Amino acid sequence: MQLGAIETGFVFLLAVLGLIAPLVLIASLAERARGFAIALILSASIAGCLVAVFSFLKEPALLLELRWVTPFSFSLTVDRLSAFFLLLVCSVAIPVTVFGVPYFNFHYSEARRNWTWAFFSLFLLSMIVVVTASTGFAFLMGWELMTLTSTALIVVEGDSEDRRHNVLIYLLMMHAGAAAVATAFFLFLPHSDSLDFSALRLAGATIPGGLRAAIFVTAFLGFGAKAGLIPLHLWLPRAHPIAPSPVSAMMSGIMLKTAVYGFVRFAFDFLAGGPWWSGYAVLVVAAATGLLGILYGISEHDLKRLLAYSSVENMGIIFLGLGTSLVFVANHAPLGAALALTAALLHAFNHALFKSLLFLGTGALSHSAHSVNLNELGGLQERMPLTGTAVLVGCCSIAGLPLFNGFISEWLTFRSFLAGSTLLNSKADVVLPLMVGVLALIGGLAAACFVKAYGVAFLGRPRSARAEEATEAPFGMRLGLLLLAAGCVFIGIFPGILLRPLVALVQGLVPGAGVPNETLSIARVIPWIALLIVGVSSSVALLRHKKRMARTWACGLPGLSSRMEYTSTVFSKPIRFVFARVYRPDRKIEQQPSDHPYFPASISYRSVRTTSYERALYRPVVDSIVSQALRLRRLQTGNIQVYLLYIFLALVSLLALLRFQ
Amino acid sequence: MDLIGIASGKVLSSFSVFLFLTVLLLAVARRISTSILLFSLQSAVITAEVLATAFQEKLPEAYIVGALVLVIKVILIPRAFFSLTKRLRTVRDVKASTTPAQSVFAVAAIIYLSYAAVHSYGQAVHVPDDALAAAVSLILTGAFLMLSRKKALMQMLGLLVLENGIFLAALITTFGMPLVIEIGIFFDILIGLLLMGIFTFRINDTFEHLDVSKLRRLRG
Amino acid sequence: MLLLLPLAIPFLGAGLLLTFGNPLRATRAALFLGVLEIASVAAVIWQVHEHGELREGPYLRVDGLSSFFLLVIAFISGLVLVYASGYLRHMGEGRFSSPRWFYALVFLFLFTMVSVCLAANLGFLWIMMEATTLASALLVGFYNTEGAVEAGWKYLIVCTVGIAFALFGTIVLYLAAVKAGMSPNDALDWASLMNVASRAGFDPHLLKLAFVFVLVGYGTKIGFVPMHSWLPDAHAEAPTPISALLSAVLLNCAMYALMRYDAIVSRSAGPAFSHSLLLTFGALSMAVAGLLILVQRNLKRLMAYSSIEHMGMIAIGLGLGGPLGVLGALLHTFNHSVAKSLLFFGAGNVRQNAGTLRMEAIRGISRTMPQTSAALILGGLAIVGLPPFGLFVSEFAILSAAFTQARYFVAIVFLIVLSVVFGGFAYHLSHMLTGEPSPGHEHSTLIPSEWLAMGLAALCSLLFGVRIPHLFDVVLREAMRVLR
Amino acid sequence: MSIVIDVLQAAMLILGAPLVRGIIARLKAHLQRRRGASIWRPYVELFKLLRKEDLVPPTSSAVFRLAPLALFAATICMSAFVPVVHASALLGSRGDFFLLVYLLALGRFFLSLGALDGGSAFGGMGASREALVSSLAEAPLLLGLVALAILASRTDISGIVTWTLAQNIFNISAVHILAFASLAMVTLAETGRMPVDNPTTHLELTMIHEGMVLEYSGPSLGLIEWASAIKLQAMLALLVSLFAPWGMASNSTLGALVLALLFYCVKLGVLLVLLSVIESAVAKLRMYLVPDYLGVASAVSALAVIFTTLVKR
Repeated sequence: MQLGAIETGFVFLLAVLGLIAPLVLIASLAERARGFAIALILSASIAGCLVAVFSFLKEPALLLELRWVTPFSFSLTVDRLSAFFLLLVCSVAIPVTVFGVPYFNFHYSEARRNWTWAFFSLFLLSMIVVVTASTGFAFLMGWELMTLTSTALIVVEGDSEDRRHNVLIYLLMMHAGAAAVATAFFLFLPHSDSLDFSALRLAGATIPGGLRAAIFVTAFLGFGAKAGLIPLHLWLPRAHPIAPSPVSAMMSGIMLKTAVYGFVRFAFDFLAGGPWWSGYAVLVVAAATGLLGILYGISEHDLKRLLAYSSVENMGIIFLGLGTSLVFVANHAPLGAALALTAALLHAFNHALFKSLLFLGTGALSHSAHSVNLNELGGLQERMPLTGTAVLVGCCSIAGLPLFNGFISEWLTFRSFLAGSTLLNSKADVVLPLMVGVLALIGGLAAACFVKAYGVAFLGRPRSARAEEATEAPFGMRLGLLLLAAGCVFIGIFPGILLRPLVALVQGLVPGAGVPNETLSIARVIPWIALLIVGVSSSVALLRHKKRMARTWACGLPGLSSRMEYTSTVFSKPIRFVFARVYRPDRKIEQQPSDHPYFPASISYRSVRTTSYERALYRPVVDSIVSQALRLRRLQTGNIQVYLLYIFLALVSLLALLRFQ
Repeated sequence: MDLIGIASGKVLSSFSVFLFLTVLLLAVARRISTSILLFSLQSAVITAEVLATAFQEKLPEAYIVGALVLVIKVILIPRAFFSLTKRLRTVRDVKASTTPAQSVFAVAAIIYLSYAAVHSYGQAVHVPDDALAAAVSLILTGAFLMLSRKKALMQMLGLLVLENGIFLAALITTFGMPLVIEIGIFFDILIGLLLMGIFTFRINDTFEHLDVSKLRRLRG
Repeated sequence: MLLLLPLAIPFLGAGLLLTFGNPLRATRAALFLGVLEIASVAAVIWQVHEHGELREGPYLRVDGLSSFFLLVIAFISGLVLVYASGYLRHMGEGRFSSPRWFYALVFLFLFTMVSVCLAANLGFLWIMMEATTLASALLVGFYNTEGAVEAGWKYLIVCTVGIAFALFGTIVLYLAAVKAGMSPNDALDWASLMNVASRAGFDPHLLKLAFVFVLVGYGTKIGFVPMHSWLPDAHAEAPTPISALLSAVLLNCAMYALMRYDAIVSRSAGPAFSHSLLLTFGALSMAVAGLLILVQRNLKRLMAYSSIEHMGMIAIGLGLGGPLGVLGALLHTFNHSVAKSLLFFGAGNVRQNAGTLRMEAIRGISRTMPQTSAALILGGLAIVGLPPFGLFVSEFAILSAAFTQARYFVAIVFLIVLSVVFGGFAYHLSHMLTGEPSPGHEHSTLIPSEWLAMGLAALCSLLFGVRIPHLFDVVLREAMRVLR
Repeated sequence: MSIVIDVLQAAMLILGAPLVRGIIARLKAHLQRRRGASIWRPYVELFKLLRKEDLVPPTSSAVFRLAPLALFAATICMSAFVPVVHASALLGSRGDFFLLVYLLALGRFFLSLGALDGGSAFGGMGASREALVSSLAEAPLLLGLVALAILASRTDISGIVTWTLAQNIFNISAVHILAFASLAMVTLAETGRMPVDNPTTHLELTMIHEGMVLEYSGPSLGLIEWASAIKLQAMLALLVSLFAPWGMASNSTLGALVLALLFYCVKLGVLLVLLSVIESAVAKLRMYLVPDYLGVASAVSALAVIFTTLVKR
């Protein structure tokens, strides 16, 4: 295993994250040692980015063989797809680490900080192992370690009763998902001798239809559970909000993308498209995920739950792209497939950037305003200008507005739907264009949701004393936020820099695909539009400069108070009213009567969303299993004669079986 | 000399009838002492069987095994049982969970079943049917006794009847295992009984009764 | 001559230990004897590695498979002795329940288990298996409480009945061998049976009958589901070191015996019959034990049911056969033993500190007993088969074997039960670890012997998840060659 | 040469916008038997506002002053896409209609933020209603344009216009009619005209667009009014060029351009008359009927997309 420059970088990355950083952290007590370990983690992430970029260009993919160590073959390869996701993981890890240093210093005690950073580096390592694994054993090991380390990071935060319930749901769903992924891997075995990705690729071609469908379904279920697609999204709005903000940024930003990586690796690399109906299945689930995700997100007023639901929505959009690409592959239209896959992967990268930016923003809010409940914030743009601007960039990107990176990938997804109309010989030419409507609705609702999120949190009057005295976040936090915001804007205006390598990567995955010209046209026109908008707005800004302060007109009342402002619950009221069927709200209005005949002492209004997946889907399953177990427990009666009866019955039944066989 | 030959031939052909008799009597026995006596009678019949086959098949080892069976199962174990029942001072009743009529019906069914089971294997092993049937019925009756009798001592007795059945089956089909193995098995049975005795004393001290079906604290 | 050493040391040691009145000297003597025993077993394994097979008279023989199980017994009993030396400081001075009686019985129990692995003759194997039951019966009932006596009685009666059927199975096999023309005194010798099996015309019907009886017999000792009822009571009521020995070592010896018979039957009458039976019982045990884990109230009963479930997995591994299946089964035996002993040690500490094993009453142990809860977490993660630990590797092997042979039903049951058990363990452990510690528990840390035992077990489980040591790998390969 | 024409086209759209609004006001006045103000009044109003000073609430942040700029810039950029007299617009051939729609969304996004920053209840009310209306309006708008794009198998607006130019006037397919209907309904909702929102109202509870701009004054208000006028004309010009482009100049000779301008004015006049008739005849929809209105628009546009498959094959 000759160690070229890239290999040494990669080994350095693994060694630091896996061994050196955790050991130094757990063993060390001094502040200096922890600083050194964090610097190591940061340098490892930077090394990761460099390894990703260089190995993207190097033709023979980098291969790190650990077969001689582990009982089963364990090797890591950084081919083009892995390099892209490795870049995603490491490039988001840098700002999150930078943000994490001040955040954890303020929030955690000495010992807890050590443990958090140790698990943080192991969490990062597990994700890198997942995206660069090139054997089934390595992938599954990384996959389960990812869940374990993220749970450890959540549990280090604290252990109240409902946190335990949420962590339990998270663990159970992740384990069930991992079992599905393992099944998907193992189903290859009848046709391939080992679980190395190369063997799986070969086997993928010769697998008969039935098994191919089974592999696709289990892979889709397994990775769908990790991605948070609708029926399996239950854990996402429960696990992300209770994790510390940098960790939920990592979980939402990167961990969800490992599910996309896994699905792409299975659907495109191994199965080369999967059964013919695979695209439609993915489209249906993705559309439901996108729509319901954002609709649940709009009604939330805890910022972290809102962001968690918006992650569900964005995963819906990514899988819309993947579904379209699968439809194209099924209809043998490689160009369209390349376009849709590029859109999906780019949206994965964009979502990693702006979602971690928004979660870090929430971290900054919880640090300085000590609350993430939208109804208690307000007027923070004045008090935290830099954080505010960064979060504004994040909100614009996630709403998919031009000049920001969200728009580029949504635009490409729109164009891939439109390209679907050229598939004349299948139903796709109607289904795909109609998907434009679905994605437009999702985009519109997302814009409304994040107008509310940013507007209520940062603009207008502070709604609580805590928001009143909020001060700007420390430098480390602001640096992290600005790095990500810069990333969002840069990709938004110069998408070519990411689109060219992405198209090269996609041509590897979709055989026979040329360069979709949409990727070139957008890369040409967007800079001009950016120039035009910035030019016009700056020139007009120069023309008007006279400004005078004047109190807002309050219809003659003495003065406006923050209670007169629109809170987040009210802001989403029209949309909640229109989509009432999705929420089935149960509304409670209580009035405290007072001595005055006309004016009650106080009126409180409470509207709770009653559609709960846990009650409708998961509770019955768990209850039936537990009732079976209780029935079985009654068999253990405690009476020795019954035990002996069991043995004799077993013996007699076996003898009878033998007799009549 | 052929007198012994004739006697051994007689024993070989007719011992299964005696065994069936003891099995039926065991089913109806009400008191522990009668059950113990029946067990020793049963063991005596088996000793005779062992000695007869030893004589017929000219196997010197079988004589030692026969002596062992005689000493342990006919004399030693019943005496130990009687001293145990005396020392434990418990009600001498067998505390059966099935009425005598039901027990007899069950044993009859067992005998029929053993004949049916043996029929298919009998010719594969070309051994007289009723001998093997007697062994199998002993096994099944031992099992039935353990299932239906609630007394700890009776469970031990059921176990011994079961082991008698297995020993007899081994004897009939293969004229006995190598000597060391037979001795080892007897040694194990003896120690097993010793331990069961210890446990019965402990049950008696802790629970003041020997009713096994009441031991139901460990559930779920 | 070398083969007699591993037998003589525990046997004579047991007698010797009885003379040590003072508990401290008894512990030190026991540890010394333990070291001697491990050294002798290591010597035997080294010899087997040199010469492939060791024979001592008609009744003692060691080949690759038995040396593997000897390794497991030596390692785990070493851990248990180290843990017991610290654990016994709480033991009172009863007539039978004093440290010297405890150590004597433990070494007697060890003697019986080692002799099971050394048995060449299947009859001798049965005798020693019955002896293990007898030796451990007193240990199960050691505390002389109501529960212990009841558990002891049930253990003794149910296992003896089970073993009696195994005797009948051995006799039928002996009959089949004699009918096939083998001489009486090597009709039960495993080695000669094996090399005769493929050629001679054993009557397949008799062999199947023998295997059925043996499966029910030794299955009772292993704890396959219909015959498992004694296991939770015995393992929960016994003192912790003993339940560790029972769960982690005794079950393996019974599995070892079953492996011997499975080898003979599958070589002569073809693997279809015996393997399908193993698969059925394995899957049944996993499913029922997996479900029961969800609703357990007592911590050690939870561990006992998890042992039944893992024995089911090993049976499935054996039932699948082939290089991967057997590798998975053997590796699983070792990994399970290590992880289960770690869990039992943790449970023992919890019992000492919390005074009870009812899981509702145990809360907040992560605050009162940080090291023990760390051990429980590591053990819990290992036992549910999560990656960094050895059990993940062996389950990976078994699942690969299952899928390679396209046995989808067994594989799906395997995976579903894994998830259900993971849910059960996560629920129970999280319940115990979190929450407010109830008033009675005071803060407690581990004493050096517990540190050594638990640390070693955790480290070993982690090590086997990443890299199987070369020495162990060699023994494992030889064991697999024997079974093929 | 074509660049000059495109810039002129854009300038015409931008500068002509207040005139369109003035004409509509004048037409409505006549319909209601009033004399109405002169059609040039919006210009006067605009210059007045641009000269005044900007009143800013103390509690608002920089976003309050940034919002009108962003809205104005986005609308200017949007107007560069729409061909008026000549098929190719400034950015018409390079960008496509998705870009156009999302530029509108950019402007709206910042206007809503500006409204929230005002700190009064009406800003919030206007923003939340705008959020509902615009999120529901985007789908039919895009679907209608997609239907046309599928027919023309081109996505850039100039491409669609040149394709429609090539068709003769009489083989209007069902898709065109459905697409026109849905786009017209969405234009009314998008530009805040009568059935969805009353542009001339002062009753806080009913207004959407007006509610958002209550806090603004001086140049900011001027920019916002101008931007909404430009948006109105651009949308109308889009309707005209996409569905009735005949008469547009094929070559860039002066005569053809003047003739095309004449045709455009006539077509626009027809639309303006239609618009003022609607605004005078129809009452404003109740707030929670707007989603049904937009639901009809989306259904119609979805039908248009489905019919494209029949037409194409």
